[in-house]
Amino acid sequence: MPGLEDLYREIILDHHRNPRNRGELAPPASHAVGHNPLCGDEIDVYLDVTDGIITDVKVGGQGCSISQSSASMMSQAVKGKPVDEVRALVRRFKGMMSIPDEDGNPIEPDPAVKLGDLEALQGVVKFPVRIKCATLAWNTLLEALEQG
Amino acid sequence: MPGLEDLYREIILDHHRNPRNRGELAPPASHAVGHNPLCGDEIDVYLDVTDGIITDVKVGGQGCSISQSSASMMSQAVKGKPVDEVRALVRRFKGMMSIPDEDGNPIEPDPAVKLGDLEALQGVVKFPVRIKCATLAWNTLLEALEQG
Amino acid sequence: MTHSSLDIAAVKAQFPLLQRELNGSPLVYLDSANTSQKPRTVIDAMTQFMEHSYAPINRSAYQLAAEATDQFEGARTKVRRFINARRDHEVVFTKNATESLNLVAYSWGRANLAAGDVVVLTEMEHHANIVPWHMLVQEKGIELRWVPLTDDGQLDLTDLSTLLDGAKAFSFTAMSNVLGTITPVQQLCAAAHAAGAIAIVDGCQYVPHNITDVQAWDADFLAFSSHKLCGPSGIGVLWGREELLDAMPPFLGGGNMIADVRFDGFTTAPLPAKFEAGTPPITEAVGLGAALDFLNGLGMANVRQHEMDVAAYAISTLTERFGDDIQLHGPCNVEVRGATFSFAFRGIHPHDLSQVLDQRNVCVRAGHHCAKPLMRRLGVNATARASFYVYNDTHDVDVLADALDSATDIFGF
Amino acid sequence: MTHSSLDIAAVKAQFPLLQRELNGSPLVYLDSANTSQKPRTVIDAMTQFMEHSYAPINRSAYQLAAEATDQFEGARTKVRRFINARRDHEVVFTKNATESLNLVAYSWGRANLAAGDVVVLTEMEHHANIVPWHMLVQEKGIELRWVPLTDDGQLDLTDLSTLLDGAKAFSFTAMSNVLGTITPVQQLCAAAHAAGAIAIVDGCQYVPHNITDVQAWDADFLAFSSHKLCGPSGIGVLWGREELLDAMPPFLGGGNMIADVRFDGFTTAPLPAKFEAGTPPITEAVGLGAALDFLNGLGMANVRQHEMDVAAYAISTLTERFGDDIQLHGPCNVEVRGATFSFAFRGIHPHDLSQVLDQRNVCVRAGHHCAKPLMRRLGVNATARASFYVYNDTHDVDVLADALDSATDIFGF
Ligand SMILES: Cc1ncc(COP(=O)(O)O)c(C=O)c1O
Ligand SMILES: Cc1ncc(COP(=O)(O)O)c(C=O)c1O
Repeated sequence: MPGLEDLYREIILDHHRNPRNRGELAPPASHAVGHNPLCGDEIDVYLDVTDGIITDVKVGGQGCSISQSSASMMSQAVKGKPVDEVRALVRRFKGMMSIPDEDGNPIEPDPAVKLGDLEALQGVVKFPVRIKCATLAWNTLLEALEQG
Repeated sequence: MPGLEDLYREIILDHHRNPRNRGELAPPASHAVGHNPLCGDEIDVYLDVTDGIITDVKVGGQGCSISQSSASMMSQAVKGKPVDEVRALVRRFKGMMSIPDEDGNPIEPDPAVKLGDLEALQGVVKFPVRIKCATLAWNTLLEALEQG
Repeated sequence: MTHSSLDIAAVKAQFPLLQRELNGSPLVYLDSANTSQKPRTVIDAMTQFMEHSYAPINRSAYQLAAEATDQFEGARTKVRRFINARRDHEVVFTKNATESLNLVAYSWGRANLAAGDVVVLTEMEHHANIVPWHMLVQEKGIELRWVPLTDDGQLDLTDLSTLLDGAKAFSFTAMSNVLGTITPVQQLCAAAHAAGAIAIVDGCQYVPHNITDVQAWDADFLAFSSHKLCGPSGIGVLWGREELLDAMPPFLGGGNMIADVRFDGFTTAPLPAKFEAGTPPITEAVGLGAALDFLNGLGMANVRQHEMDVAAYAISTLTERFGDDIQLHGPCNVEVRGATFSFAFRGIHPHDLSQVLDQRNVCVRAGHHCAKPLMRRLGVNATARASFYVYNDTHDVDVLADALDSATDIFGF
Repeated sequence: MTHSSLDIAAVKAQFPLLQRELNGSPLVYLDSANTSQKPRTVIDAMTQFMEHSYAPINRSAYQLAAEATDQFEGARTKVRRFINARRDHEVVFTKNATESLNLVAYSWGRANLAAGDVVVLTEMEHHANIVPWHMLVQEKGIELRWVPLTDDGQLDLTDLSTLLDGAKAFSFTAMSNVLGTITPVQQLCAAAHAAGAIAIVDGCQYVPHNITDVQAWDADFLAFSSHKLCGPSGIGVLWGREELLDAMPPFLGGGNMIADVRFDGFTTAPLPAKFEAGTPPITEAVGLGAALDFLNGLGMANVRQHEMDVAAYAISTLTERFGDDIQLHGPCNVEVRGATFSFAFRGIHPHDLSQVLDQRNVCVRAGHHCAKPLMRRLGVNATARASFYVYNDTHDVDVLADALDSATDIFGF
């Protein structure tokens, strides 16, 4: 079994303790709620999208350290970014989480897309049950984008 | 495994080859149809009951040697008998077939009730799957009596 | 006699139960259309799993549970590959094929059928593909139409397009459990779609014996059971096209199938969980996976070839030995039939016949085979049925024939 | 510490999986409320059956099939005795408790409930006893009422008669899978009947741990699963009062549940076949029978006593060691609770907690435990849950406590 230090990196615990971009955005901001049916965690993602740019993002809800820190890092990573770039980032992140693409094939990492701090979540892949925790915020982000 | 000669006694094969009281009775005779869901056999029992006496009985339907001969012997045994006696006979016959009573207790043989030829069906108990064949006519008889 | 590429003695040796002797002679198990025996590898996979890896799946986060979940979901992938479906989550585990077909009737049926809507069945369906539709007749007032049979027990497709005209669903077996007939599934799916109906395939008898390809068929649903293909009892499969499954309301409600439950309502989980309420047959899924590995090891093309050989041998042996004394139902052309034979023999009632065969340790089924409408169509109450599988060979046909002969001694009248 | 009459080391030795070491240390399995491990005798009974006696049941006439049928029906008798039901045919085999409860909701519910009719549940129900009723709310417009909880997680019965006023059914758990609370089943059944409602008992968590007597309870239905009482996955039980089952329409349609099928309709078979469509979980029934034998061998009174001892030890150990840092949900009086504990610990999310405990091979569940309405009532998203069974002892409580301590090292903030 891989050690817990692979999972609970310091930067993750930091985002867990001090989550960034917590809060809500009022309509017309788009809003999606994601559920992790395994553990009952819920995440709210609020987005302001103007001219194809995510101008603001807020995160609400409750969850474990992995889902909370992933959501916090996600919010930092997407704020101010064009939607296209964000979609590429989601893809890259899912690839890191060993999630296959639509056709069930592995996602090749696109070197143009930078993960930055998000690399710290790499260790989650060794704990397959926690992958759903790490991706919850990202799937909810995609849903919020659909509405935008 | 018990030998087949225990099951297929000569008298059984005789009733199978030459079934007694085959046919139908017109209304107001009572009529019931019994199904053996295991093998698809069907038996029709027609009864004329007057003043508590089974004055006539006819048997229709199709089935294996055991169900047919049991029906044939049944028809002989009940014709002309008072309904009370017939009910006692059914009970005695079910007891011989190791079928428990309403409360799940074994049925003690009542020495006052004579089985006669029906004793030939005794061997069926050794072939539990065939018990349903042997009792089909008798259960159908009870149903026909309910209607009477 | 056979040119099969399977070494049947070696295959048979892998089935512990078939090593059993009853009253001093070996068992000739000819009731696989009813349920099949289990190879060593399936029994061992289940035992191993219960001894080493049993745990809740999809619910708990600890390593043991993750391992168990991997094995359970691994079985789903094996099923998906075995029937060449596109997505793992199109594969729903049920308790048996009967539940699979009821799921379609309850969930798809209730959402899509109203009074007067037509569902087309065939005259050779198993009760599992009849009664759920009868219930919708009672409840909703739908109309059933029946594809008739030719005299040699194939589907009579002459009026198919008329029957399908205006139909919403066509639900049919890929192989008859009574006649052995293999139906032209691809053609039937195309006909259904041309009429605007969905195509529901009962694969209970087909999947264990043939290469299955739901995409080549262009089917919409496929139902089958594990216990007929060397796998354990207690688990079945419903495969369905993603778009259809996604659009359907849930069937059984409870744990695992929900995204959220409140005091005032609930929302459903994504596929396949949406249709898998409660604790699934965990060990059984692992056993089913092992059964598919076993069959893949033999090669389904070899299995089919072997059964065609046995079927051809059975037809020639039985007709040569008994002539008009035996009546085999179903087609004689082994290209359109499997190795399942219903027959009538010298006027002896099937129940009596199976009793006498049992005396020789030959296990055949006697009865209506859960196909009473078909029995009525054939004009009989019951038939005897001998069905052959990967562990049977032409020698078993000879044993059956010898045993049949002995029946005449008792009932020779 | 304990005065149990069970020798737990000897009991544990009978569970192969619990002999397993993961990463060099033994497994402490505290997730039996989710699903239990299987003793040697259950695994062996299933293996033996598949190797020697597997055959179709209730369908074929040969000796092998008769033997298999005897074992299958023998399991039904064992279930009947275990819950002290009157008749074997009141015992229906399903795939799990979830199907059992859905069967009641679909069949009894559809025949007996109309718009505005009231069904009463409790706030501590499992989704399996909520969602099927929600479906009837959607479909029929019935009304649900909820028995509230006291602060220590028992049912608050103050307004019970008002809640039950005019109700048609009262469906409640005999023991909460989250709180461990044992409910006063006999009293609840009486209250239901006094109001003219039927009483449906979810026995999933109760039956594995206590002496069950449906006649003493005067219940109408009881649902439970095999996999939580040392038996295999893939089989559950619905017990119902004969008069009710007899009067209900069928649920799943197919083979075995019919008396006759025609092109234009069908009639149903007598109990229990009427509710057992298709090939049942045959091997699983045999395994369930072996599990009941195993539990009877221990003695259910001893099982209950042992779990009261463990529960008492757990309560005192955890509260003494952790004081306000641990919050145990559910009652403290072991007379009204089993050995299932949900808890919150030092603000650490349950998912993280179970991950850390897993590092020490302590298997606990983290999540909503399929009881989201209850989670909302408790004001949490999730809890960690440790549940103890016949193979756990007070030492396992100590290991849990040590492992909890280690969690603080990581999340100590
Ligand atoms: C109280 C209760 N009811 C119902 C269920 C559902 O049981 P199953 O998942 O075996 O259908 C469970 C277990 O998950 C339970 O604990
Ligand atoms: C053609 C066909 N359909 C459906 C079934 C029902 O399968 P099960 O009893 O496994 O649900 C069977 C087997 O009994 C079958 O042969």
